[in-house]
Amino acid sequence: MLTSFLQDKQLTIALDGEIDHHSAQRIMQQIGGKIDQFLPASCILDFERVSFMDSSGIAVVLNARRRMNELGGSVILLNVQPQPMKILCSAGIEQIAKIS
Amino acid sequence: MLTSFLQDKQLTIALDGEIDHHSAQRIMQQIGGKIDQFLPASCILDFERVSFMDSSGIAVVLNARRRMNELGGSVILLNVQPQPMKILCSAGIEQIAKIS
Amino acid sequence: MKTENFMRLEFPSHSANESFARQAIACFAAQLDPTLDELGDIKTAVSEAVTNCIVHAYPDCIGIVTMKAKILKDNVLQITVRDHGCGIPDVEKARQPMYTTGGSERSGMGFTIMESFMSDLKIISKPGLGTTIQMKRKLSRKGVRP
Amino acid sequence: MKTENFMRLEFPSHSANESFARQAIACFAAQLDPTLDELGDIKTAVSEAVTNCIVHAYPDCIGIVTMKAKILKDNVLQITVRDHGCGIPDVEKARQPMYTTGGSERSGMGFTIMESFMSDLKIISKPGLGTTIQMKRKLSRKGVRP
Ligand SMILES: Nc1ncnc2c1ncn2[C@@H]1O[C@H](COP(=O)(O)OP(=O)(O)O)[C@@H](O)[C@H]1O
Ligand SMILES: Nc1ncnc2c1ncn2[C@@H]1O[C@H](COP(=O)(O)OP(=O)(O)O)[C@@H](O)[C@H]1O
Repeated sequence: MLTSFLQDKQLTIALDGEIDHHSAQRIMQQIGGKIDQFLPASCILDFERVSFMDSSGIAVVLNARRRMNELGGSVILLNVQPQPMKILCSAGIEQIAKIS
Repeated sequence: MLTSFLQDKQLTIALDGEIDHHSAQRIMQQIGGKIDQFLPASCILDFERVSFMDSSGIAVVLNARRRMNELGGSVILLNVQPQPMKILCSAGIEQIAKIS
Repeated sequence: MKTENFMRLEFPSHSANESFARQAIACFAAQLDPTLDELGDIKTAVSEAVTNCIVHAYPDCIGIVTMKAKILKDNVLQITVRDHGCGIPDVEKARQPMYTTGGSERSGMGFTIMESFMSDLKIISKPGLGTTIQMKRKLSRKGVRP
Repeated sequence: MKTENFMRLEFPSHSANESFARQAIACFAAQLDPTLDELGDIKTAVSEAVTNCIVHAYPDCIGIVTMKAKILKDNVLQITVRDHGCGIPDVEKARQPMYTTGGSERSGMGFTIMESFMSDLKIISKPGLGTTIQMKRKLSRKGVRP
């Protein structure tokens, strides 16, 4: 289960490990479940402990962003390591989610 | 090159990395070269940084022991980690070299 | 190692084997002494190619995926990933960024990433017969390292 | 993973591939969540079997080594290592501890180690045609871990 906490309507979810197609579906479901549960104003995905990610991770971010759009909120990506950053940039993700 | 030092006619050689057939020949030559150079009374092989060893490592010890026998000296194995220890024990190496 | 080296790895299209394939290529590439960055690129490209076999080539069954790697001269690593699955009807379309037949779980960025992280991406596909992906990567040579 | 998994890996008999074969089996075995000790045993057995192909089966040439691994029920890993090299004239003799045709660089302990670290060691060999080594290892089951 992903760790998460809520503060001032801001939901922070800490992702973990390698994100590929094998792990992505479970991660998407967990993120979706938490957003549905807390209905936050913004959703922070903490990538600090994501050691590897392929394009399946892009779909994870896109899905989170779609859910947050429905709530009128935003998605922020935190502590993105070099390899995942390369993938996110190659998909132009900085145009749809804030990377900080 | 393996690090080594000589004190009171005792030659200590620090082995390093994984010992398999690929690396063993070079290691044997280097140990032999150092014994020939210093003609020590005893030869200590420090296994602290040997992370893996297969039966090629047994041949390394047997070769060192053969050289030291010719000089009337002994071979002592130091800081042997669990995996290499298992290999050495399965070959009954404690009967021909001191493990401390 | 002076003489040419290669490997050929076969495994069934279970999604758990995506990480196995990545690790296997990383272990094989280790002999070329790649940088962390280069290793990341190679693992990503393999992850994309193998995932495509699992998701697209064999959508309803488990089939065999074959990954080959070969060391060419001048520190070039050549990787081939092959399936005998459904094939790609229109390769030009499939190569386009964001194009996917995989729904919201896929981003359509697989080929785009392979193309930008590797060189000479070749896609050979016959509907009903399967797909072969070939790509290369020149690694910074050991001697040249600071 | 519930469904049966396997892999098949081919590589040329360069001695640099000994460590590649060890790492590949370790990556594949990872799905069974082995202990460090179990992983060490499996890597050692593979190192012995692959080295034998490199040193004994193909003494004067480079040949192909095939390593297969398969997950059987009850967390059993089965490993097969095969060459098409010179073969073993007397398998019973070869299995004896300290028996080697490899001179002072070999200890003659390879088969003894495979036998004590793994179970069901089978050696099938035909002079001139090659050798197949098959061995198994039951891993402590994940559920039973403290
Ligand atoms: N090995 C394959 N077998 C069949 N179809 C494939 C294969 N690889 C890719 N495709 C097709 O090409 C499309 C684009 O692939 P890609 O760029 O990797 O993006 P994605 O995997 O996210 O869909 C896929 O959606 C699929 O229709
Ligand atoms: N794959 C093989 N092909 C041919 N001969 C082999 C093979 N494996 C083992 N042998 C023979 O069996 C002997 C014993 O092998 P082993 O117990 O592994 O010890 P070692 O490799 O140290 O000689 C070898 O010396 C060799 O003569």
